[in-house]
Amino acid sequence: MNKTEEVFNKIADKIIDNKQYLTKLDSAIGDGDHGINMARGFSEVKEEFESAEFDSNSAVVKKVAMTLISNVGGASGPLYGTAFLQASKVMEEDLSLKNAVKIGEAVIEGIKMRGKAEQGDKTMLDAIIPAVNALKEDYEAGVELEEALQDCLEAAEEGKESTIPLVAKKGRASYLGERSKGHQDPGATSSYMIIETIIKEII
Amino acid sequence: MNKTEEVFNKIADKIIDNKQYLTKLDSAIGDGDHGINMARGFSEVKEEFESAEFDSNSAVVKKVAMTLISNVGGASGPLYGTAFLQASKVMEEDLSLKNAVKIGEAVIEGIKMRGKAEQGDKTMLDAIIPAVNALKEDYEAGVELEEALQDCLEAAEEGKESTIPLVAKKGRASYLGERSKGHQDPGATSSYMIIETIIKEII
Amino acid sequence: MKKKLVNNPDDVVEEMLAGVVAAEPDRYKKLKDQNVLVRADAPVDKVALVSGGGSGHEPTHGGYVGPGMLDAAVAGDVFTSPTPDAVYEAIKAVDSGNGVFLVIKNYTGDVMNFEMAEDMAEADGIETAHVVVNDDVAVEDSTYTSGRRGVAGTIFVHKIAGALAAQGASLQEVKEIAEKVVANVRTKGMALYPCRVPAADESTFSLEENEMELGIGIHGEPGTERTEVKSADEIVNNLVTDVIEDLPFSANDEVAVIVNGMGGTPLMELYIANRKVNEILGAKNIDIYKTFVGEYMTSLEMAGLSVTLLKLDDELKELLDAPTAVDLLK
Amino acid sequence: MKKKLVNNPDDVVEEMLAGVVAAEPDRYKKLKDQNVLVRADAPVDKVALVSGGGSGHEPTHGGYVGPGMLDAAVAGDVFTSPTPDAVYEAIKAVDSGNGVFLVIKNYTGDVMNFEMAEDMAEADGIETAHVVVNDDVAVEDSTYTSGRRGVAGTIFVHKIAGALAAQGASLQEVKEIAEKVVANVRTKGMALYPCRVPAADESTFSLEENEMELGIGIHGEPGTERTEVKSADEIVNNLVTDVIEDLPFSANDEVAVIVNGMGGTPLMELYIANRKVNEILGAKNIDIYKTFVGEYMTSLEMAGLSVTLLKLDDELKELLDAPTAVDLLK
Ligand SMILES: Nc1ncnc2c1ncn2[C@@H]1O[C@H](COP(=O)(O)OP(=O)(O)O)[C@@H](O)[C@H]1O
Ligand SMILES: Nc1ncnc2c1ncn2[C@@H]1O[C@H](COP(=O)(O)OP(=O)(O)O)[C@@H](O)[C@H]1O
Ligand SMILES: [Mg+2]
Ligand SMILES: [Mg+2]
Ligand SMILES: [Mg+2]
Ligand SMILES: [Mg+2]
Repeated sequence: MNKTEEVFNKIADKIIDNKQYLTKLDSAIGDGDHGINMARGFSEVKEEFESAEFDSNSAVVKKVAMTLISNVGGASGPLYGTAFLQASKVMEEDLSLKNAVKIGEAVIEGIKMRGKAEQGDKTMLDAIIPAVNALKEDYEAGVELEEALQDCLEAAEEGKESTIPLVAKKGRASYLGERSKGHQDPGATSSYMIIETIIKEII
Repeated sequence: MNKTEEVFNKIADKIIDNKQYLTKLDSAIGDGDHGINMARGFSEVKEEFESAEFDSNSAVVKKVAMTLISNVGGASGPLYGTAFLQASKVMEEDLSLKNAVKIGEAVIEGIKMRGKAEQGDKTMLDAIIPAVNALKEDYEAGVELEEALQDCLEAAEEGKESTIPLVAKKGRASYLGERSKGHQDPGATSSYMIIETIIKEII
Repeated sequence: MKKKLVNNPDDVVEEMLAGVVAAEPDRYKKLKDQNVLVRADAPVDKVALVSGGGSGHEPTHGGYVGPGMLDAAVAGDVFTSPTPDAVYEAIKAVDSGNGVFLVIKNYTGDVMNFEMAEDMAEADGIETAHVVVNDDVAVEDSTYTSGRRGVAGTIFVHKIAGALAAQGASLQEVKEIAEKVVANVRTKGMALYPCRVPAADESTFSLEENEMELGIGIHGEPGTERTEVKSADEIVNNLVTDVIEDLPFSANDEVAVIVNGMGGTPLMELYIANRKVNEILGAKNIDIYKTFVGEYMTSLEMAGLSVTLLKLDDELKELLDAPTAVDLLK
Repeated sequence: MKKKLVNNPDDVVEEMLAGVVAAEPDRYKKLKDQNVLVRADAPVDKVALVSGGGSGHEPTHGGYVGPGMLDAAVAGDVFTSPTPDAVYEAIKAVDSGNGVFLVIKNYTGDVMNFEMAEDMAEADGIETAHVVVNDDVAVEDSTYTSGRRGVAGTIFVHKIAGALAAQGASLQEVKEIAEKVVANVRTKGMALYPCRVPAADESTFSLEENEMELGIGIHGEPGTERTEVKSADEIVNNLVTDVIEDLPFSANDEVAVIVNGMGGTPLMELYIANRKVNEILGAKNIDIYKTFVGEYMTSLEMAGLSVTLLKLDDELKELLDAPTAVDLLK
C-alpha cells in the first residue's frame, strides 16, 4: 500500500466514523443521507484497495474518483468523483506546494463545472476554495510546504464554519431558503474532513 | 313531552355525557366507537322528539327503536333497536311490575334473536339478564314495585361488573380471545346506564 | 392525539364521498341522503352486487364499484357498520329485477344490519342473497364465538362473484361462487403502529417503540398477540405460515396472493414483504398464479400489512382474470 | 426511531426490486448487478423512456414502467440519486436505435448523475435527450439557485411523453412534448408527519403535535414554512392557491389534477382534500378534465399530500387519454 493509498484509507475511516454526524448535518437542511452516501462510497474505496495494485499516485486517485462516481450517487458522488478525477489528471508523483496548488485549482474547476455553484452558495466549495486560496497565497509568498499546509487547514476550517450563517443557493438546502441559515453545510464538513486528513497525513 | 319521552331524553343525555367513557371501554377490547355510535343515535332521538307528537308510551319507544336502527349502525344499533322494538310491542300504558317483567323478557328475547349471544358471552346481555331476573323473582315473591326496581338496579350493576373477568364470545371483543379478560364490556355498561336512568326516573 | 387532514370529524364520510364523486363523476353516482356509491349506469340488467361496511378501509368499498365488480358500496361511519336503511336504499338502487347479492364481512354489526336490510328488501319483493366473508385466520373459529373476521380476502369475493354476475349468472350461481371463494381464502395481518378514528381522542391501542401486534384486524382493534418487533422476513414468515397451515394450502396448489398495506405502510415495505412471501411459497412448491401488492383493505393510517392466499382452480382463475373496469384489480 | 418492515436497512432497495419482479414477472425484468427495472419486452422499436432517482417514492419510478409509459426505471438508494453507471446500463438496455429520452427531476444529484450517464451513452453512439422536471412552486426559481424541485408533476411527463413515444415520435418530438408538460405543470405539498430513511437513526425533521410543514418536497426534507395544523380545507386552499397563482391558471383553463398522498396519508383524507380542490377550481371556473387521487409520488411513510395541476390543450388531452398498460395512470 503506497502513501496515497494510505491517505485515502485514512480518509475513508474518517468519513465512515463520521457517517452519523454528516447525516445529521444533512438532516437539518437536506435529506439526511450525506454521511450514508459518503460512507457507502468510501467503504467501496477500501474494498477496491484490497485487490488493486497501482503503479502511480495518480492512478490511486483516479480509482478513488471512479469508485465514488459509481457508488455514491446523490450530489456528492459526481461532485467528489469529478473533483478527484480532475486532481488525478494534474497530479505529479512528487509532492510540491506548486503541484498542490495546481491540484486544488483543478478540484475547484471540476466541482464548479459539474455543480455550477459559486463560493458563498453554502456548499463544499466554501471549505475548498479558501483552502486552495491559502495554499496559493503561501506559494506565491514563498512559504514553506508544511506551514502552507497548516494555513490551508485553518482556512478550510474557517471556510466550513463560514457556511453556518449562509442561505443556501445550491443543492437541496437551497429549497429551505432562509431556513437554511444557522446550520453548517454537510458537504463543506466532509470536504474539511478530507482536507484535514490529507494534511495531517502529510505533515 | 310525556313521561316516557322525558325518560328517554334523560337516557340520551346520560349516553351523550358518557360518549368518551364508552368509547374508551370499547377501545380496550373493541374498535373504539361504542360511545360515538350510541351518542349519534341518541342525539337523533332527541331531535326526533322535538318535532314528533306521540299518542302512547309504546309509540315513543317504537320511535326510539326505529331511530336507533336507522342511525347507530355497528352491533349496538340493531341490538338496541330490536330490543326497544320488542319492548314497544308488549308495553302497556300503565306501568306495573308485571308488565316490566314482560318488557324485560321481550328485550332479552329480541337481543338474543338478533345477536345469538348467551349470558356469559361478555355482552350487554350480562347486564340485562340479571336485571330482568331480579325483577321477575321479586314479582313472583310479591315484592313492591319500588323495591323490585332497586333490586333490579343492583343486579344490573353487578351484571355489568361481572363482565370484567369474562372472555368475550360474541362481538368484536371476541377476536381478542383471552386478552379480552380484565376489561368491562362497553355494551353492558351502556345497558346499565339505560336501566339506571329508567329506574331513577321512575322511583 | 393524531394529526389528520380532516375538517369536522363528524363529516369525514360525507366529505370523502363527495371527493370520490368529484374525482370520477362518470363512474359513480351518490344516493341522495345516504352514504352509498352506485355505478353511474345502475341498475344494470344482471344480478347486482352490493358490499359495504364501516368506512376507513379505503379503497374498500367504493374503489371496487364498476363493471365486473360491485354495483354499489355502502359506507358506514368510520369502522361502524352502516344502518339497514342505507343498505336497503343501495339494494333498491341497483336491483334490475335479477336479484341483489350482498357481500358481508363477518362482524356482528355488519351481519345484523345487512340482514335487516334484506328483510326490508324482501318485503318489497326484491330477491336477495348474501355471503359472509371470514378469512382472518388469527381469530378462533367456532360456533360458540362470532367466528372469524372478514378482511382483505373480501376483495377476491368482489372480483370473482362480480365477474360471474357480469357474465349473466343467476343469484344462486353468484352465491355459490362467492361461497367457493370464501371456502378457499385465508388472511393474517399485523401492525407496527395503530390508527386513530377521526372522532375519537385516542388510538384503540398503543404500542411501545419495540412492539408490534400480530393477528390484527382492520378496525384498529388490538391483535391477538403482542410481541417485540421482528425483521420483515420473520414477520412475513409468521403470517404466511399461519395462513398456509389453516386451509391448509399444499404443494402444487395454485394461489393468488394479496400483500395488503394497512394504510400507513410504505409501498417499499410491501414489496420487501412480497419478496419473502414469494420465497416461502416457492420453497413449499405452492404455485403463484397472480400477486397483488398494494393497499386494498386498509385501516386508516395503521402501519402494517396482511397476507392473503386464495386457492385457485380453473373456474376461479378464469373469473379472476375476467375483465373489469376497476383498475385496482386488473 | 421508527419501526419498519425491513430486514437489513442496506438491502431495502434490492429486496424491494426483488419483490416487484416477484409480483409481476411478466411485466418486468431487473438488470443484473444494477437496480434497474426494464420492460420485459425491451428494447422496443421506438424512442425509449428512462426515468429514475432515489428510492422511497414508490410507486415512482418502477410502477410506471410498461407500454405507453417508461421503458426503464433506475432506482437509487433511498432518497439518493442513482449513479451514472446505473443510468447508463438502463439506457443501453432499452435503446432500440431510436434514441433514449431521460426524465430527470430537478435535483442537483439527479441532474449530474443522469448527465454523466448521457455522456457515457453518447460515447457509445447512443443518442439521448432529456427533460428536467421542476414543478414544485414552493421553491424559489432563479438562475442563482438550483431552481425548483421535480415532484408529483413528473407523473404527467411519464404519461404524456410515454404516449407520444409509443406512437412512434422522434426523440426531438418526445423532448418537445415533455418540455410542454413541464411548462404547464405545477405542484405544492405539505406534511403532517415526517418519514424516516431506513438507514438513518432519525427523521430529517420532527414536528410537534400541533405543527405541520408547508412547501415540503419528497425527500423528507423540511418544508419552506412551519405553521400550526389547520383544517383540511384551509390546507388545500393554501396549496391550490399557490399552484394556481404560479402559472397562473385562469378561468376556462382545462386542467388535470393529481391529489397525491405522501405515503402515510389515509386515502379517506385524500378524497376529503379532493372535494375541496374541486370546489376551489369550480369557483374559479377552472375546468377539471381528469382527476387522479392516490399515491403516485410518495416519501416513504410521510403523512401529507400534494396537489398538482396540469394545464391541458387538445394535444395533451389526447396523450393523457392514450392507452397504457400501467394501471396507475389509466
Ligand atoms: N451544485 C453544487 N455544487 C457544489 N456542492 C454541492 C452542490 N449541490 C450540493 N452540493 C454539496 O453536496 C452536499 C450534499 O450531498 P449529499 O447529501 O450526499 O447529496 P444529496 O443532496 O443529493 O442528498 C451539500 O451539503 C453540498 O455541500
Ligand atoms: N352478538 C351480540 N349480542 C349481544 N350484544 C352484543 C353482540 N355483539 C356485540 N354486542 C354488544 O355490542 C357492544 C359493541 O357495540 P358497538 O361498539 O357500538 O358496535 P361494534 O362492535 O360494531 O363496533 C359490545 O360491547 C357488546 O356488549
Ligand atoms: Mg443529502
Ligand atoms: Mg365498537
Ligand atoms: Mg364499530
Ligand atoms: Mg440525497
